[in-house]
Amino acid sequence: AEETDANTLTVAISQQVDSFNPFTAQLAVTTNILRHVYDSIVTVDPETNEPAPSLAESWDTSGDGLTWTFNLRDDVFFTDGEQLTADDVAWTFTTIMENDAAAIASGNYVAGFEEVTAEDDQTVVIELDEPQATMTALNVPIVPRHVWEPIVEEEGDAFSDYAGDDFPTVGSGPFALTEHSRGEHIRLEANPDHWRGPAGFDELYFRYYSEKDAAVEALRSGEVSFVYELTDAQVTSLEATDDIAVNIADGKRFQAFTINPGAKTQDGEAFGDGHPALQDRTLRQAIVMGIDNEEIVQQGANGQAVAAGGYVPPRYTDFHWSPEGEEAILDFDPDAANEMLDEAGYDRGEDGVRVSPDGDRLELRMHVHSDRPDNVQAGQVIAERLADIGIEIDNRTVDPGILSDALYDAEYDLIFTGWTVNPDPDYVFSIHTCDALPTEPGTMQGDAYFCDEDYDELYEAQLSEYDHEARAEIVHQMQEILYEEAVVNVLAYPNIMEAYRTDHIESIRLEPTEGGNIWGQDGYWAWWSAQPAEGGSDANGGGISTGVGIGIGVVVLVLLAGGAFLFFRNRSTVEDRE
Amino acid sequence: MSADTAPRPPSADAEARTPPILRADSVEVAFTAGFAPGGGRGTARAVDGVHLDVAPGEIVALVGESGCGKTTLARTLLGLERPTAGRVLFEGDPLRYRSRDLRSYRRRVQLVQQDPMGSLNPRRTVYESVVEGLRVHEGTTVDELERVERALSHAGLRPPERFLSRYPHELSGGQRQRVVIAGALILEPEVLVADEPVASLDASVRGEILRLLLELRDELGLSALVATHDLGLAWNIADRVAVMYLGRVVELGTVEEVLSSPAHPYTRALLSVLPDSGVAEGPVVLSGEPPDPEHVPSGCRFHPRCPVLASGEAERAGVADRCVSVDPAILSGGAERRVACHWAAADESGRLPERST
Amino acid sequence: MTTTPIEADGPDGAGAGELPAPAPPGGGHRARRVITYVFGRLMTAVVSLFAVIVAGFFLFRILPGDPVRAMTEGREVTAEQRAELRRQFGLDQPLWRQFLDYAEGLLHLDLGVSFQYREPVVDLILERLGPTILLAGTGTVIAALLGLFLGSRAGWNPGGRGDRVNTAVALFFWSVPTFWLGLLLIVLLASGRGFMPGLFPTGGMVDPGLTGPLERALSTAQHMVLPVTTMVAVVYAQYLMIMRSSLMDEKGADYLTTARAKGLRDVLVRRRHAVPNALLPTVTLIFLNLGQVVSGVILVETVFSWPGLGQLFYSGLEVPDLGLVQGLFVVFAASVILMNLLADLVYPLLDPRVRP
Amino acid sequence: MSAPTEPTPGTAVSPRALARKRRAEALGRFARDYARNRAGLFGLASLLTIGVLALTAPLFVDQAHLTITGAPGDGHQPPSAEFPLGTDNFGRSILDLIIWGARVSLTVGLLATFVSVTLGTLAGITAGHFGSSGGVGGRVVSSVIMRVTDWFLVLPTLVLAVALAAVLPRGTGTIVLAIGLTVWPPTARLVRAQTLAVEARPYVERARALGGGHAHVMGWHVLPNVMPVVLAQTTLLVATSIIAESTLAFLGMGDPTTISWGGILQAARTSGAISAGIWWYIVPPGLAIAVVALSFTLCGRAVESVINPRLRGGAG
Amino acid sequence: MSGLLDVRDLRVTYATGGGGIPAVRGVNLSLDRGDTLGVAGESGSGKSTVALALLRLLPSTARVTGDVLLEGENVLEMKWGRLRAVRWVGASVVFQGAMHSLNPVKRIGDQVAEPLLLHRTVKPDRVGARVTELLEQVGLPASRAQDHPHRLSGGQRQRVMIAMALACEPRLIIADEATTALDVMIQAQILALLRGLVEETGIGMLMISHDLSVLAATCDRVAVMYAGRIVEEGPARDVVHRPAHPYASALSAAFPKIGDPASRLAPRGLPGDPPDPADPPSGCVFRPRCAVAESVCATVDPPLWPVHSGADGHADRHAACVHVGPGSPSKESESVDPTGETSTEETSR
Ligand SMILES: Nc1ncnc2c1ncn2[C@@H]1O[C@H](COP(=O)(O)OP(=O)(O)OP(=O)(O)O)[C@@H](O)[C@H]1O
Ligand SMILES: Nc1ncnc2c1ncn2[C@@H]1O[C@H](COP(=O)(O)OP(=O)(O)OP(=O)(O)O)[C@@H](O)[C@H]1O
Ligand SMILES: [Mg+2]
Ligand SMILES: [Mg+2]
Repeated sequence: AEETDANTLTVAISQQVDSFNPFTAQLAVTTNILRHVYDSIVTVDPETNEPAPSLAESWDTSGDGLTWTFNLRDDVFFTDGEQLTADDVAWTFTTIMENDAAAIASGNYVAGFEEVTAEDDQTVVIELDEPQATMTALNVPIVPRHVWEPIVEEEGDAFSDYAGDDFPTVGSGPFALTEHSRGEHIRLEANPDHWRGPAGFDELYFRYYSEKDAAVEALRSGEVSFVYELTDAQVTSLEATDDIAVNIADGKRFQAFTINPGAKTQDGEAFGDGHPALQDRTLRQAIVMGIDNEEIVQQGANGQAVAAGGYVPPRYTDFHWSPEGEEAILDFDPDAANEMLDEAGYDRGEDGVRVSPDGDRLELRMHVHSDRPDNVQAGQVIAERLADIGIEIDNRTVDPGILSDALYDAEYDLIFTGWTVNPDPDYVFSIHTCDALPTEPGTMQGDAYFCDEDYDELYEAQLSEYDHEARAEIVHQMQEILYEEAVVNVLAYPNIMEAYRTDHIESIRLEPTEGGNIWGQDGYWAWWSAQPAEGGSDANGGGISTGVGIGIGVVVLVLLAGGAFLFFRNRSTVEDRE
Repeated sequence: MSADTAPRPPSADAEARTPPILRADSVEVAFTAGFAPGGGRGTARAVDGVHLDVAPGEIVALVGESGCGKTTLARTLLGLERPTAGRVLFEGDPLRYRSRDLRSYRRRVQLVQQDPMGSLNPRRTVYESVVEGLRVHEGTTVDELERVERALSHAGLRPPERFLSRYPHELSGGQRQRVVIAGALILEPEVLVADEPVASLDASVRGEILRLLLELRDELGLSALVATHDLGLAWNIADRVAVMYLGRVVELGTVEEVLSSPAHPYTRALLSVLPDSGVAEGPVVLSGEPPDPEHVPSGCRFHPRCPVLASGEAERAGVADRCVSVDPAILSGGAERRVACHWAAADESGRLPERST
Repeated sequence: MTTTPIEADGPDGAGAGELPAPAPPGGGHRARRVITYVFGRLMTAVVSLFAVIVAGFFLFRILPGDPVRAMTEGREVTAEQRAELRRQFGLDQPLWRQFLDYAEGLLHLDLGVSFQYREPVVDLILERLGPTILLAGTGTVIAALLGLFLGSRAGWNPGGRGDRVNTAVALFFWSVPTFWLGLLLIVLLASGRGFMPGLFPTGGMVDPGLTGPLERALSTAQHMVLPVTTMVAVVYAQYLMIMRSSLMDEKGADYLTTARAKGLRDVLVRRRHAVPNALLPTVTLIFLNLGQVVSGVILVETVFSWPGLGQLFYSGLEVPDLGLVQGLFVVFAASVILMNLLADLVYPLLDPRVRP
Repeated sequence: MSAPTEPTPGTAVSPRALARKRRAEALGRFARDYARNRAGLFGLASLLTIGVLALTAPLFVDQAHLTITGAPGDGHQPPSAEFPLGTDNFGRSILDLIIWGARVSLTVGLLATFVSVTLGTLAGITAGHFGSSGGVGGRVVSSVIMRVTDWFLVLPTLVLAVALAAVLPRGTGTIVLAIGLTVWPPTARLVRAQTLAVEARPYVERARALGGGHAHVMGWHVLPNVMPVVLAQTTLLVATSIIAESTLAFLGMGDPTTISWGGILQAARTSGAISAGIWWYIVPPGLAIAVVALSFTLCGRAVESVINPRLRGGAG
Repeated sequence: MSGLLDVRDLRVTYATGGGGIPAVRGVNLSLDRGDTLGVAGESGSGKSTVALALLRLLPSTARVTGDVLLEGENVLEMKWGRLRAVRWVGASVVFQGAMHSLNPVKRIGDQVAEPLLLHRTVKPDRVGARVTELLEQVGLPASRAQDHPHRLSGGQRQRVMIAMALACEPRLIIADEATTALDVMIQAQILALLRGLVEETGIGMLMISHDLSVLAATCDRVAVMYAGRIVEEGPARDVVHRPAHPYASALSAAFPKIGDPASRLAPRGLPGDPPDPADPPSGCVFRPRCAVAESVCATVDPPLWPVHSGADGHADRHAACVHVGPGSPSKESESVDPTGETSTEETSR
């Protein structure tokens, strides 16, 4: 039923749109889409995963690392024909810095900014308060000032509620947003004049499916061309399906559980009700040794994950660290763990559960997100395994809200967590500094009440270390500390599983090329590079046209109704006598 | 308005000999009909000032056409309805409406309802329905079964075993009526208030039941108030008759007096329409709208339909004006013959109570 | 969860009980009585609504979890960003203050702002109301018609083959979870696997990219088939059961013999005489269900990605988006109250015996 | 048809023994009548089978096989001789899971139904009784109960259940409460309507004229007459409750670590079994719920036909 | 046999869980145009069953045999379509308990109009006028057509039923206890109305009542039923005032006569229990309660014998009692069929 001969690519999404205001949109789906509408000054190289030029052709740093100069391309035009200049970049950053309402989405990138100025049309200078290692990962959408300035002024305080729904949007990216039907679909049209060259598809549709199984069925029927966040069962079955290609990418996410080491505020005031014995590192280490990450991968993720060691997923080869040989003191070894505990005076009680030297029974609460199947399953495995080393787990698989309350009130012993790691891992490390501890109970920035001076020093050092290799080395050391302290314990890196129709999409670029993913790239490579398959990508490819469908439906209904009617008709003539 | 509100029995010594066991003392019952919140649609004066006595061992028939308030009066006597004015006296004491008092009162005074179809719980067997009163007052007793069987055979359901485990829908209308009667008699009440107890029975069965009532009266001294529109029933068993019209007793006296020589035009009309009444003038079918307790006519409440007034006879007797404008006094309830009619009073003044001026 | 069957009584139960004695015609106060009646019902409705608003507000405040934390979970946000969000949503205010603000907003028909969509809840709801009414309305009407139709047949001849088959089928569908049935239907009829062609779309309301009104209408119709089927299958049993029992009660009525004696065919006896009477108890049920459809289609809408209020609620619940969820709560409750009010007002028109 | 009590000639029995005997006889009669209803027997048999299987599950289901680490098979194995209903994503036997899950599902279904039917019946009868015959005080009681009922009726059931489930500590008890406390209002309304109708019958007035108090009227007359409604409601609510459990799980309010039919369905759903075509994971739990619900309905019908004198002796 | 109604050997058996109940056991009736036939009898003797059987309105549990000839056509063998055409046009019924016989949610006018439209008795545009005419005929203002039944009093509803019964100008009206529930005043009005109708239009009327005085005053002939049989049949006045059958005389004697000193404070009933229809006594079913029973009554189930009464000796009266039979009770007559019982058991359909 498609009328235009435009090439259309349809993606099944499962998240609703919060806002298309690039200053406030936070949800993954919207930031992902906005990435195709607005360029950022730097991007990620799909081959190497390294920072790569985008709006900025090149950049320089001053010696102290506090002044950054970005040189912009001169061939970038917004879709309304205006040229993108340094002024637009400076205005965008400045607005985020100065306007609280505009800082909701990207405020973290400008936290250390002192000032942003447009030196000339093609040069932007950013002054920093302190060194900031994320300067080459400034994933901030650059908006046209001439469009947004009036909006910001007009909306004032209400700017955060501005939905950015004046379509088509004006941006410099490879696509323009042209339609949004809430809860149904989002339409993007290719920007034919994009400086990188036009995208392969003329139109992108993001169709909303609130039920993942329905989305997979839609892929089967050809209603959509791409589905992400698949389960292993779905992958197995889709792999065997014609015209469908499955992409299993290295995970960006780590799945972890943290152990309450005794929650404290920044002033050192203890709060919460974590099990006191957990302040003992030996116990924490024994717990980690009692858990087989490999088994979690097999049972919890049905093999679709990689067992973890360090903190950063292996996909980021430079920053990834994994305990090898001597370092691997916490590998799965229940015997050793038992031995350690015996030595440390954790004697088994009559029921086989150990008691701490202080006389506390080792019955530990474990909070698990009930809405994350992989966590639920991993939680069950952990509970069963820890029984082997004499620790009883009270498995509390709960609503995320309850879990989050338990975490912030420090009323937990073991709790699940997990982060998606960006190419620049700064943020996920920042949350374990002592600064992330709560100023008063309930205000924690991080997720583990972890505080270690050595770690903090290393963190500061990596921030100002602009040499990539040196920085990676520091990052490795930080991971080793995290590993040994056994407060933050990474279990696995779940694979990213997605599938697309090969009869719709001829080719598509992964990021990174090896083991990379399609959905949720840090750049816009996938949809920009996707090429339509020969024979067209009719959205109804696998199905039957609307008319026929309705026809069949009506016929079936009429038959059913008629059958029922006749059935009763017969009877009622018999029964007529009464 | 009325000089006669406090009943003053003319023959006090007759009263003293047999003080009434049950007495309605200027009872009024009004219903505020309508269900809309806050919105009534007028008041139906179903019983509008009735004095009535039932002496021990006496059977009083309450006759009148449909809707005149017989059932309402009967229910009021049992305390099922609270009078809006006046009171009910039992053995000279006013009826109290606390649950405990009502309970012991109802141990001794029983009601037989008008509608035998509805008076039995369709999910209870005959046995359960009859034993209900016993259970309420005495709990489970050992001789329950015998008492139920005795009550059933009394009521003419013989042999009783044939009926014990039947459900109401397995009975004929007459049988149901008799089960209800058995249920009332099992408590061996002193007073029976029966509302159309034999309406749905054919003549032969009806006779049986009436005989039973007379027997009980003779053997146990049962008193009864029987509400009915069947004048024959009054003739068959009642000592006295009270004729009701639109919430008032309009004529009162012994059965012979009232039925043989009716004084009130309404009573006359009632008797005249009986198919084989043999009334010389032929049946007097009353015309006009049926009486409506929400709109009680002024003056004599019967005057809009009164054949005596219509025929001009009242005019001739010189009471026509009074008929239209003056409400005859409420009759007192004693054993005397009384009529609430201006015309009859003018005609045979001796029979009438003191009139209001 | 499916709604439970209701055989509600008429206004104040008057429909079920014995009725007051007939009033003679020509009551001059009739108009006033009607007004008093309507006014009384309105007042009750307003009081209920108020109670619901208060309940709704506090009910969701006691839900565990912090919406701002939940919204920013897994994202790289700073404490300032969180504080800003909290300030924007008014969550930094004391509870009573929040309630007063909320209540004041309600007076201007302002249900507050959705946390995740950052749009006035009223706008969001209005946007989704149409699709929900379309889906739920169609479903309820079909379910009611089907249920009443089959129920009247089953109840006319209880214990017969038609009765047994029909009630068993209806109860089977009543007993299966909505999402289970919905997903099975998708797999069987929409995905085009095996030899079955994909007859219907797997979700959504209209194919994207269609512009012509006719095209869109057809596409919507096609999209509606599966969700409506699911909804109907799951709920029609209660109409069937109620109609059935109500008709069984009515079956012995004397006026039916009158109708037969007049020479009416059996079908007409049922249709013209028995059903109108048996319908009375079901009317309140239908209205009550109509009120609940708005909230009752959460599952269907979620499974079939139908852009309606149910789906909105589901998405709001995940966050939890307090503004949205409590706004929807008020709307859901209000729709039930409204429909109950309508039922109260319509009932007397249908049953002459309870006219004020 | 036998008389309710055969007199025991000669022996003097205490009233209590008599009452007990009569009750036993009534029960026996009930059982005999019930036994004549084929469909009812079938329903009862299937319920009993499921119930017994659930109760004795620990005897033949190895609990270790129900743990993830102790799963006996490979993930997603289709039905085979070893696993008659195949395996789930961990390799646990789905048949075992279903049998084990019956424990929680039946508990939830029965208890929640019990809670809501009891609440609804009590509220309905009280409101109906005092509304029609309680005098001013009674009418106040009645209208208070009805307002509360209306209020609950107006609240979206699901929403309320979700809120309750979220606030109370997780567990089967919470689910029971969340369901039981939210689905009773329709029952209350229904029962009240019926009570009002019954209260208007002359036999209630007769009971009062006989001296019976509130308890007598409610227990002896109203209760038996609202039983059909209550029964019908009960049979429908069993299904509703079991489904509600899975619906709560669907909305993320359940406890995914509990093995219940709803939980299995939900696990199947989250593991993508439906679109992966793993029908043996998704179909059996759904059917199990339907079978229990249908069995209850059959039993309910049979009980109704036994206690309703008009349906007695009719077609079995 | 060209009478309006001719019922021959009508038998009705209700099937119940505990076996069949023979409610009607061989009833013969005949009625001519312009005649009124009264049926009296004990409660439960099968009067209503006969009335309903005439138009095949009995529930499906009832088994009916015999012939019901309505204007020569056998109702029991009619096709359904033909039967429906006959209903209300050939014969109409005023049911026992008119209160419940009207549909509570339909307007009076519509209910009266329904058979008119259905049988196309009058042109559709004349229906309104005809309804008005009918209502006025029974003394109701035309404006009442707009009312629902609950706004009418019992007497008024009864009159609506009668108006409805007259709608299609049927040849026969069956009035089943049309006045029992009413008080004497309304009863008198309705009886007057019915009598007038029969006289004016010459229709036939079958009137069922347990009030003998009503029957005596209204009917030409009266039949008395006992336990599913007609036990006496003859001119109304004779049957009521000089009954020949012992049951009829018991019934008549039990009927109270106001002013009759004999019945004053002495209600008369009929001792004994009515027979169990499922297990009737042998011989004459009335025997156990009969004051004049003889030994022969235990064996002979007497048919209707002619009773010679009055001077002319013309046998227009019949009674089913050995005492009225010709000659000695023990002598069998050729017209007696003592084995009449056996045919009850057989089923013909
Ligand atoms: N609960 C009530 N509410 C309103 N009006 C009532 C109520 N009960 C009775 N009435 C009215 O009171 C009047 C008297 O009714 P009641 O039942 O006492 O008459 P009755 O003499 O027993 O009539 P019947 O012979 O028909 O039984 C009637 O007009 C009736 O409509
Ligand atoms: N549906 C039925 N099922 C079984 N038995 C029935 C049924 N209807 C009537 N009977 C029985 O048939 C017999 C005749 O009933 P019928 O209604 O004809 O009596 P009737 O003479 O009209 O009595 P009444 O004077 O009370 O109206 C009764 O014994 C009754 O119990
Ligand atoms: Mg009465
Ligand atoms: Mg009859």
